[in-house]
Amino acid sequence: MEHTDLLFLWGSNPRETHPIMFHHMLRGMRNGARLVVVDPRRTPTAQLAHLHLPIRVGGDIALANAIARVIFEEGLEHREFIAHATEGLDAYREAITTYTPEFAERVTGIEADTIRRVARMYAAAPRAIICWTLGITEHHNATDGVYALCNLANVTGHVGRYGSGLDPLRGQNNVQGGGDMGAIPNRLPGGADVEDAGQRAPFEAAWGAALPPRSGRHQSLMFEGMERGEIRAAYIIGENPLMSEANLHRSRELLDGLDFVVLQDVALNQTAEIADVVLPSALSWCECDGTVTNSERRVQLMRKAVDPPGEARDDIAILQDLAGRMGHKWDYTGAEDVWNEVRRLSARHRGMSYARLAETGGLQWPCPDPGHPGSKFLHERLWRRPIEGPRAPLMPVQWEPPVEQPDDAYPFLLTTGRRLEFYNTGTQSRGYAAPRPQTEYLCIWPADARRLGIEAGDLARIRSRRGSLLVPVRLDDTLAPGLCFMTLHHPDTMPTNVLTIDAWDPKSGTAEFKATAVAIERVAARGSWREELVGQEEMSRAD
Amino acid sequence: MPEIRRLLARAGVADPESLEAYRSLRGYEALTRATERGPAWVLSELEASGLLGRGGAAFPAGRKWRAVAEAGGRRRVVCNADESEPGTFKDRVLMEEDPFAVVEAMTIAGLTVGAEDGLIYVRGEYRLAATRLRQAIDQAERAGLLGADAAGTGRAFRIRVFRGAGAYICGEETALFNSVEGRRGEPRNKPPFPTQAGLFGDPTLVNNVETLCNVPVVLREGASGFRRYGTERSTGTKLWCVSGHVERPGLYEVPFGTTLGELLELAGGVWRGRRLQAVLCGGAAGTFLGPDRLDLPLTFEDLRTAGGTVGSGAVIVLDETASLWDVVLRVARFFQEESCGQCVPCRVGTQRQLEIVGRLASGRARPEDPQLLADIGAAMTDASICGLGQTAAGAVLSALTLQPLVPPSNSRGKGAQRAARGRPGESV
Amino acid sequence: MPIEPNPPAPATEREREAVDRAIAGLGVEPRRSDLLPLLHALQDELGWLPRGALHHLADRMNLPFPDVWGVATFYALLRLDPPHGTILHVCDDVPCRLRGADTLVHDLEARYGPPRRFAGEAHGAVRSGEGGAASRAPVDWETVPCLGRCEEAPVAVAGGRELGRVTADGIAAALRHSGGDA
Amino acid sequence: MSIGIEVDGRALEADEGMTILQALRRAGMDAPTLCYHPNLTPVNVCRACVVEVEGSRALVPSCSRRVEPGMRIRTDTGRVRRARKVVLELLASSVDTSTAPELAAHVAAYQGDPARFGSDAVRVDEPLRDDNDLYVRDYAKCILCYKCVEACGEDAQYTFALAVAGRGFAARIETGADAPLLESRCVFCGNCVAVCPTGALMPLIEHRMRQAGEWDPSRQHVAETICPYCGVGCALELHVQDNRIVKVTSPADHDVTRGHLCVKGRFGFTYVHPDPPSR
Repeated sequence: MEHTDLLFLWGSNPRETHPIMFHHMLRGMRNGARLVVVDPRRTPTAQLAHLHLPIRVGGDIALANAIARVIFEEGLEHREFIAHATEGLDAYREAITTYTPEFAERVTGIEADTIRRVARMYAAAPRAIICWTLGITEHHNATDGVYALCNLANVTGHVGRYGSGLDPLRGQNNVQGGGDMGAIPNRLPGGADVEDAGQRAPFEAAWGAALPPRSGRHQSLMFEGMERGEIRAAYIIGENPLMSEANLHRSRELLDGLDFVVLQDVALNQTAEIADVVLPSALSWCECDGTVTNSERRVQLMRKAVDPPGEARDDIAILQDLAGRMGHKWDYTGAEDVWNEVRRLSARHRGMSYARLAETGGLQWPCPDPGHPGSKFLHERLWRRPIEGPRAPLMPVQWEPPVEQPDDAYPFLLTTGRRLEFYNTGTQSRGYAAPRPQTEYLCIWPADARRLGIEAGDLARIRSRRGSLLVPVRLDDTLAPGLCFMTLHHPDTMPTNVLTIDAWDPKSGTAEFKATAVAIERVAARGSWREELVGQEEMSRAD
Repeated sequence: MPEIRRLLARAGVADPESLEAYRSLRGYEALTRATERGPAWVLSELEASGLLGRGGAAFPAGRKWRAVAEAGGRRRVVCNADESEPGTFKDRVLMEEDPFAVVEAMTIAGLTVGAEDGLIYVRGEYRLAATRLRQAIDQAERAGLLGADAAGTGRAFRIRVFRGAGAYICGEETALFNSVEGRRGEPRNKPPFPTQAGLFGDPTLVNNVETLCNVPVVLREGASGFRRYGTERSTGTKLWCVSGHVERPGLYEVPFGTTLGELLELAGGVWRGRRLQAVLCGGAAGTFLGPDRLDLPLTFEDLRTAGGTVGSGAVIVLDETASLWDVVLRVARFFQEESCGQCVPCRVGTQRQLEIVGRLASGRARPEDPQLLADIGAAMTDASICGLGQTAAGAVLSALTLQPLVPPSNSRGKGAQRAARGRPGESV
Repeated sequence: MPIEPNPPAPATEREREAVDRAIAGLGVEPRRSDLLPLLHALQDELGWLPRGALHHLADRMNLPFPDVWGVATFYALLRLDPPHGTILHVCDDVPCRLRGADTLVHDLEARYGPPRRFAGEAHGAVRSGEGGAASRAPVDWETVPCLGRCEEAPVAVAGGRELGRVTADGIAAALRHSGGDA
Repeated sequence: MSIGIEVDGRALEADEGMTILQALRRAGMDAPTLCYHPNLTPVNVCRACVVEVEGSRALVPSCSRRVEPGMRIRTDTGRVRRARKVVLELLASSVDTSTAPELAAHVAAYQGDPARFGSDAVRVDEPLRDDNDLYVRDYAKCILCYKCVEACGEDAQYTFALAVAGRGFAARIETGADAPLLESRCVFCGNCVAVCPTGALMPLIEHRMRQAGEWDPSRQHVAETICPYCGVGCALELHVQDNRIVKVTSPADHDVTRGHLCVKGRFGFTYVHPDPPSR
């Protein structure tokens, strides 16, 4: 980040959501890097950008494909890298032919000449990094969006070299680590493929058990499974799905309908209300030992600082006891013991002893042996001659609009995101004296508000095809006409997800939180309504 | 030694708002010669002239010009007209009475060092000077002496006037840069020096008004002609601003080497037939000289040897009835008020110095006070970022070496205490 | 309902226009180096620098308000509260003192109350008259460092007019001339 | 590239681009610093670290001056000692140093006597600004080292909520027109608090505990862990007293944070100890 020439942030607002990562970007800018931000909102990040592309929600693939088309049209592609390290060029070029900058302008609202300019900036930069966050991944075609960005890096050779690359900024302190440890449906710890018998074998040997040979379900598929009655029970650890899933009414119905729900969490969140059993767990970051892995694949130690309250226990201890009740004698002596098993089974983690992690302040995988310094970046292999391993595929992807588009009945588009002071459904951030009030509000474009006769501080009703909320209004000129914004941070008073759509990406399972068609109307003038009115409103389903 | 009106040749004689009047009195001769003979000639004449900067630091002008001329990239020329040293008014007179001379000298500077942008930073209080300069610039532009093709050289040079807003510190060149750049007028660290990285980070030639006004003289008279006046190391003439207890306060131009006594005679001597108590030479940043110094030749070298400084050319005369410590107190208050507050020795040192001088002036001195002043003075002189802090103790410490003719007394206590207070609303 | 941020001192229409006009006068997008000239222009038009105008100026220049404020409080000639009468600057620096400025200041205090002090010196950040008399007096006066006219000491600037070899009576006359009812 | 310099008569090797201070510290020598911070651009305003450099008229700040080949430096002359001592005395005579152990230690090391300027020496007289729920500003303790301005501005946050206003002895750190923090641009990252060397900026919890006489570093231990919020992986130091987290900092030498945090990382921990103490 600090030694690059172009920072290309796509659907990402790190100044609010990853502030310390943004420090590194700022340092890069001080060192001369340009900042280009693609975001429908003029976010605090976009306000510092050299160039802000206020894209229409969901136009990302069209924009990326158009940029690629300009790159080829003007001969700016990295021919040598493409020939050496990628495959699928012809199909890809074929797929992007219709994405003229003018077409993309109609889709994205960004001027064709600006698209050309960005294409030239990106292709010409000696080093360039694309970062993305939920602006890409919370769409029904999230994976295609990611492919579209990867394609840009691959046709320009901006990958596999120091100061260049692709970086999904992780939203939680252990999203990366959870995946690395096998907490995704198709992987085992260290990235081993569940469906590959050869890769499965060492795990089966170590654990003395046969492992299911098929990928499991991701969360969206689980809910589908509940809908079809295939899933009758849920064991939920450290999640608040009742509030965090899109289309809250549906998720509540499905979770409510289960035979048995266990919640293991540090707090009595909203999901606890429908759980049959709640197992209080200790806070992993200050009441237990353990590791997390951050966005840059850095494995870091967390250490116990205080004793957990009451009956709260370390997750490891809870799970181990549970295994014992099920007749399995697990005898891990603690987090380090578990970690050493990870090191035995995962080559990329093998060199990371607790002692080294403590001494270095964290190591980035792959780190295959105790002398290895860790890896600052990936995919260097693509530049080796001959290339090591498979080529990088260029993936033809097509733009599709978000599932819901504004129409006469629901003329606005609601997009959701985070605010600096708060975090997700508020389990952690609810309790502190945040400088902004712990309440949710609806941000809308000032001219839209005027047209609706709404002023700042008025109470409005916001409705989607799935639910309705009464919410105070704030005017926000960082939005765009027709666009409004809310967060999920205060679900106890404002369950925003009653509105959102549960359309989801078949490849990743992530729902389209970024685009919900809504209707807005004024309910009461500033000062004339009471706090108790705010929140969810029972409504007869509109359709 | 008589008055020599070389820098003041046109002051009070020619219409300062008329380019024609300026030209009729040898105006723009120097620029013509400079454009005919080229930058190399200008630089060598300037170096041969031995002209030293008149802003206080006495740096060789030719060396500064050459450093900027040889620097790469975009270069700038700045005229430091933020004259704010107490007792100093020479630059104001030059700008008000002979503004074209400043413009001509700037133009020569720009064309010689290869700058396209000139800026005159005029003290905020000097409204008339700023107006006259703007008029002169306008006329010079219309006459083709400034602009895209300055003086027919095919090279661009423009000048703009920038008004200060009441801060002595902005006479410090790097503080001046910050002020122009829209920041607080806090000095920068040196190095880098302005000739390397000055205004907007570009190599910048900064000269005081009087220094610049000497340049046309050097080029008109030639280096040797210029050196006709002055001493070997202090060449040319000097403007002295004589004020205080003399019969005829005013601006006097004399050759370097004129003695202090001769200068005072030119100003009619100590007024009302009184005896001389002391002279504050060089302004608030200068030093006190006692009546035993009347034979001192006023040159850079002699003043330095005597522990003094040419400074800004201010000569403030105190007769036998003046309260020396009242004057010192005002000097101490001046520095306390004008410290930018950036570095500790100056920010706190000027405050403590004021408090202690306040005690001395009101007859409440404590035995340790002289030592405290010496310690604070040493810390300010050695450890301050810029010239303000480095000179803020000079006058005070030199006053300690004099024998005041009027003893400090409590009768002045009230005024002195008020003057020493420094800030309103203090809880002490 | 506390969700609206407290708006900073809003600019009046007149202040807003003054800022916009000053910026338009530049003929180009303002840069940081235009800050001091713009502050001068604003003060020339408004007589002082109201908070709202500074906020609006900061917004128009895309500068953080604290930076603009930091600059405005640095310079003695910039005023951060409204003058309550004709502005009078009296030099009490060394050359003028030697020529009677101390007596002059004493006389003026008797007539107009104590002088006010420059904002940069005051911890309270705002220039303030020290006594009730000062806030009621038709003359808003302060002592200032050397004005660079020492050959005519003592000197003062009353309502923009420079006065040399001045007395309290002379100042009163000049103030009457410039509209100050002294 | 290596550069030869001489310090107190001793030949030293320094790297090109290094400051004198860095060269000194690498050689096991030191100079007192207050405004210097390894992760901020040196502003060299406290002048406590000055040294003598041959050829320089005035003393030079070692924290910002870069080494040059053949540079001859003296760190222990009478001039250097006197300047440092007086500078430290001046500072200590002007502010409340009760929560500034670094400054107090330097003053003691130089046998400084801040009281010698007299009991009438004016001190910075500012009321405590206790205007929000996260941190207090006690400018009577402020030595104007500019670190908070730098951390808030170009050296880390780019928030620019703070600047210096006024000048001279009355210069002060300000939000602009002395606006309360909640009306300022502040985003409450507390990075200013983290770099403040005198406790002029202090988390509210620590301030309240000190007021109540409950703050007791001897009963505290520090546990290093990782922030529980976003995926950046910020290193945290949890300061724990009586089984409660009482303060969060981040190590200045950690690659990820360089000592900086955001509002959640620095202040968003109180849910760990909800009052009453049951979840």
